[in-house]
Amino acid sequence: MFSWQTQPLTWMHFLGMLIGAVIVLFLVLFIVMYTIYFERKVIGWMQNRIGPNRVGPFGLLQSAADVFKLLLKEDIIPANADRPMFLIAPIIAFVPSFMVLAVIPYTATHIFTAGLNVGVLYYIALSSISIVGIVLGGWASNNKYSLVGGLRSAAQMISYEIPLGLSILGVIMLAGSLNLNTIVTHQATDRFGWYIIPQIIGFVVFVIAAIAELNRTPFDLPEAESELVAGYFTEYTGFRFAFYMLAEYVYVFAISALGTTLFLGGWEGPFLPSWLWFAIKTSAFIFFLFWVRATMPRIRIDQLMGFAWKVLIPVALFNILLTGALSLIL
Amino acid sequence: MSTSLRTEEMILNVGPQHPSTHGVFRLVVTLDGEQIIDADPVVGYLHRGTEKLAEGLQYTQIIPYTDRLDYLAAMLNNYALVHTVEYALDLEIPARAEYLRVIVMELNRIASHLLFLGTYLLDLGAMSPFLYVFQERERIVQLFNEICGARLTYNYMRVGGVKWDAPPGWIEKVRDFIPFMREKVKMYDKLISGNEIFLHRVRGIGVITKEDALQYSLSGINLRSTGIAFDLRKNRPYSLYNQFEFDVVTGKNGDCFDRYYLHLEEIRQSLRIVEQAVAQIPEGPVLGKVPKLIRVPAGEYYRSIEGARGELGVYIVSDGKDKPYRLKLRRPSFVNLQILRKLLIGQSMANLIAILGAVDIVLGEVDA
Amino acid sequence: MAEDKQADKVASSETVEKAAPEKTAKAAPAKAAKAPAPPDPRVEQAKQQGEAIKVAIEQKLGAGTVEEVIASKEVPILRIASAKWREAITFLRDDPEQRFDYIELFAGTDYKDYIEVVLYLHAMSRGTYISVKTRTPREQAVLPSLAPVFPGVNWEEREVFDLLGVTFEGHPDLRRIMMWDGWNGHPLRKDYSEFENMPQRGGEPRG
Amino acid sequence: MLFGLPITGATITYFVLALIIIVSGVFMLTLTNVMHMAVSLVGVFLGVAGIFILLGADFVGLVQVMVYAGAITILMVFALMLTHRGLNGHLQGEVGPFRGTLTFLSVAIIVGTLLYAIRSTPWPGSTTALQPFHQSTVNLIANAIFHQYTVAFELVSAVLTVALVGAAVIARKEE
Repeated sequence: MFSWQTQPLTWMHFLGMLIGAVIVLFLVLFIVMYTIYFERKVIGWMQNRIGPNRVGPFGLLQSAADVFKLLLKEDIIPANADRPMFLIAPIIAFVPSFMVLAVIPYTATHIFTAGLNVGVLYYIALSSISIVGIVLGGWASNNKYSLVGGLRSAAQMISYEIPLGLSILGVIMLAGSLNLNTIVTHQATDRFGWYIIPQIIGFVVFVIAAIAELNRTPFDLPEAESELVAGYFTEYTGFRFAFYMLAEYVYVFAISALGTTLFLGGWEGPFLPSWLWFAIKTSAFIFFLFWVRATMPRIRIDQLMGFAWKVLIPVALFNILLTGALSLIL
Repeated sequence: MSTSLRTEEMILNVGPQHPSTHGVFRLVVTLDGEQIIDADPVVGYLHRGTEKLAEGLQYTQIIPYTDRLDYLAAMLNNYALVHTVEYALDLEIPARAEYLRVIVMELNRIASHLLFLGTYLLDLGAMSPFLYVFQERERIVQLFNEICGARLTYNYMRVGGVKWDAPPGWIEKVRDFIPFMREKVKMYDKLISGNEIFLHRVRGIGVITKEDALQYSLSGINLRSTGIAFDLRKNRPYSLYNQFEFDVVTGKNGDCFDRYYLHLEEIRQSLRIVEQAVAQIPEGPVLGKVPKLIRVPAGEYYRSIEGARGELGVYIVSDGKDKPYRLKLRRPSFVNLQILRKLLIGQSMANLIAILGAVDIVLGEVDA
Repeated sequence: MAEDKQADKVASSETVEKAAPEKTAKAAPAKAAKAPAPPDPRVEQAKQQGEAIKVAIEQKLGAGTVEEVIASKEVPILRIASAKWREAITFLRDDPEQRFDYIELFAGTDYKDYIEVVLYLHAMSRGTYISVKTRTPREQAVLPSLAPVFPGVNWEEREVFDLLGVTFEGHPDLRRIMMWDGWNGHPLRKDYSEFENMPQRGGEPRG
Repeated sequence: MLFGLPITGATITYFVLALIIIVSGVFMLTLTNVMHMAVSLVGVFLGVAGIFILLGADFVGLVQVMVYAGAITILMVFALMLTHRGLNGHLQGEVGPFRGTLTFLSVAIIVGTLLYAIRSTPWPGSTTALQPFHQSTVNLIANAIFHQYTVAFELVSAVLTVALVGAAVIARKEE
C-alpha cells in the first residue's frame, strides 16, 4: 500500500487519493439523501401519512429534487448580517461532518477506512468543530432567534459531549484501544459478545447523548420551530441552508455508524457480507432515532441542561467505575 | 446568579409572523437572559370591524360574519347570534332544529378541542399528535360538509331554526362516530397524559389562581381549570342543555396541564351530550315560523353561551329596525388573552410557548 | 309574544328613546298596539331585584348614585352616576350581600347624545346576574377606569377607548388596541365616516 | 526537492499547514472584529494540530483540536456573544508611531533569536523514516502520566480545581 508520508508524492498518487475521496463523498451524499427519504417515509407511516411519493418511483428521487431545488435557489444574505461569517459558517459546520466518516470501519476489508489509532478521539474532536459553525451561523445572521438558537446549541452540545465521551470510555476500557477497527474485532471475540451487553448503561447514555448532539427531538432546542422559528439557520436559504441540512443528516448517519461500531459489533455478523451487516445495524439505529422523533415532545432548555449534568454524567461515571471494577474481578 | 452581574435586556418580537402564535399576533417580550421581565401582547392585526359591519346588515346577513370570528368553532358563533335574536323575539324553536343545533355545536366543540390538542402538542415539539387529530377532525368536518355544505364557515343556523335538515343517514353517521371518538380520546390520554417530558413542560407552569381567574374575567376552560365550576350550559341553561346529563369538569391546580386535560375531558362530556341528543332527536320541521324580515324589538339584549373557548356572548342594542343599532360580541379569546402578561412575567423564555398555547386563543376571535 | 312586547316597551321607552325617538313608533308593531298586554312578570321581578340593589348601593354611597332602574327581560339594569362608577362597581363586588365578582360583558354604545358603557355582572356564589351602565357626554367622553380594580377590563376599556373614544381615567395603559396608533377617529361612533377619516398609507393620519 | 526536502506527502502537508497557521495568525492580528479574530484563531489551532499529527503525536493533535479548536473557541465566542462587544463591536485604537516602532523592534529581536537558535542547534537526522501511526501513542502517554508522573499529574489537577473554584468565587462577588 502507498504510504503518503514517506514515499515521493507523484501526480498519480495524488489523483488516486483525490478520486478516492470524491467517490466516498458521493457515496456519503447518496446515503444521506436516502437517510432523509427514509426519515420522511418512516415518520410518514408513524403519522398515518404517505410521505414522499411523487418524484420517481415511490418518491425515491424526492431528496434529489429537494437538493437541486435548494442549489438553484437564490443565496440571500441579510443586509445587516456579518457577511464573511455568514458565508463561511455553513462550511465550518459541514466539513467536519464529512471528515468524521473517515474513521468508521464499514467493512471487514477497511477499504474506505483510515486505521487511525485514536479513531474515537478523532470523531469527538472533529464533531466539536461543527459547533463553531453553528454558533457562528447564529451570530452572523444578526437575528435574535438565530442568536438564541446558536447559544442554545453551543450550550447543549458542549454539555452532551461530556456524557457522550464518558459513555464511550467503558467500551474503550473493555477493548483496550481507541482504534475503531480494533474495537470491532474485539467484540467478535469478547466472551460477552457485542459491547451492548456488558455496556448496556453506557449504550443508553450514548443514545441519549447522541440524540442531543444531533439536535433532534426531544432535544431539538436549537432549531425548535415553535419557539425559535428555525433557530440558528433562520436566515439561511439555498445551498447554505442545504449545507446545514446535509451536515445534520451526515451526523445522523455518522453517529449511528459510530454507535453500531462501538456497541453493536460493527460489521461483524454471520452469513451475510460484512458491509450488509453494517448497513442493517446502522439502519436500525437510524430508525430508532426517527422513531423517537415521531414520539416525543420537546424538553425544556433548563431541564435539558439539568438532565445532562445531574443525570447523564453521574450515570456515565458510575458506568466507568462499574466497568473498571468488573474487569478487575472477572 | 447574584444581581451584581450587569446584564443587558433584550427585546424580542415574537410575531406577528411566528409559527406558534397561531395567527397574526405579536408579543413584545423583554428578556433578561432567558427570563421574561415584561411581555406586551399586541393584537389587532386581524381586525375586520365585525361589530361596525354588523350595524349595516340585517340579522340574517350577520350570521356568515360570525363564522369568521372563532373559525374553529363557527357553529357556536352562529348559535350565539341567532340565540340572542331569538331570545329578544321570544321565538319558539322546533324541537328537531334544537336537537340538530346541539349536535352540531357539540361536534364543533369536539373538533375545536381536538385542534387545540394537536397544536398545543406541536408547540411543545411533538409533531405526531397534530397529524392524528386531523383525522378525527376530518370526520367531523365531513359530517358538517354533508349537513351544510361547508367545511369551515358553516352559516348553518338561522333565526328560528337551522337552514337544512340532516340528510338521510346523517344521524346514524354521528351515532357511529361517538364510539370511534371515545376510543381515540382514550388513545390520546394514553399517548400524551403520561409522557414524562410533556408533564415536565406543563405541570405547575402558568398557574392561574381562582382570584385571578375571576378578576381577569376568564371563562371557559381557563376558568374551570382553577376549580370554579362555571359552565353556562349548566349554570344558565340555554337550548336543550338542561335535558342532557353531563358533568362540568374542573381542574385543581390551574396550570397548563389542567387546561390540557380539561380539553380531553370536555371532549368526553360533549360525546355524552351528542349521544343523548342523537338518541332523542324527534322528526319534524327544522325552521320555525319567522317573519321574512326580522325586526328585533327595541331594547338591549345580552345572551351568552358556552363557546369552545369560554363565554361567547352577543349584546344587541336594537332600535326596532331590521338592523342592530349596536352589536357587541363578547369574545372569550380576547378576554382570556389579557392574563397572558401576568402569566408570563417572571417565567423563562422556554415556558412562553407552553403558556401561550394553553390559553388557547383564536386570533380571528381576538381581533374580531 | 304579547308579554315581551310590553317588556320591550319598557326597555325602549327608557333606554333607546332618546337615541332614536323617531324610530320608537316604528318599533312598536301593530300587534302589540292592538292588545295592551299585562306587564311581563319577568320584568317586574327584575325591577324589584334592581330596586333592592339600588337601596343597598345608595345606603353606602349616598342617594343619587343610582340614577335609574329598568329591566330587559329578566335582567335588572341599574344606571349609575358616572362620578360614582368605580365606587359602585367595587361595592357590588366586595359587599358580602351582593358579591358580583365576575364581569361578563363590557360594552360601549354611542347613542348620538351620549355614550353609554354597559357591564354585565355575575355573582359566582349565587348565580345571579345584573346589568349596570353609566353615561358620559359624547364630546367630553371621560369615565373613571375600572382596570385598577378589575384587571380583566383592561383591554375592554382600551377597545372602547379605541373604537368609541371614551377616555378612562386611571387606566394603566390606555392605548389603541384594534386600530394602529396613527388612526384618525373612533370607528364605532355613529357619525364616523371612513371617507373623512381614512388614514394615509403607512398609518399617518390625514391632514 | 523543496528547500532540501524530498517532495513527499508529509512535506507538502507541512507547507500547507504552515501556510494555514501563518495566514490565520496574520488575520488574527490584523482583523478588527473580535468575532473574526476568534475564528482566525481556530485556523491557527487546527494548523498546529495538523503539525502535531504530522510529527506522530496524533493523540496530542486531536486533543489540541478538541480542547482548543472546539472547546476554547466556543468559550470565547460564547463570551463575546454574551457581551455587547460581540454583537456589534470592533476593536479600535490607532497605534502611535513610537509604539509601532517599538513593537517592530521587539518582534524582530525575538524572531532573530529564534532563527539563530534553530539554525545553530544540531538536530538529529531529519530524514529518518517515521512510522508514527504504528506506535500506540495513547499507551505511551498513559504510561507517562499514570506511572511515571502520577504525583505531578494529580497535583496539576488539584491546582486546576483550585483555580476553577477561585474563578467561581470571584465571579460571584460579595453576596
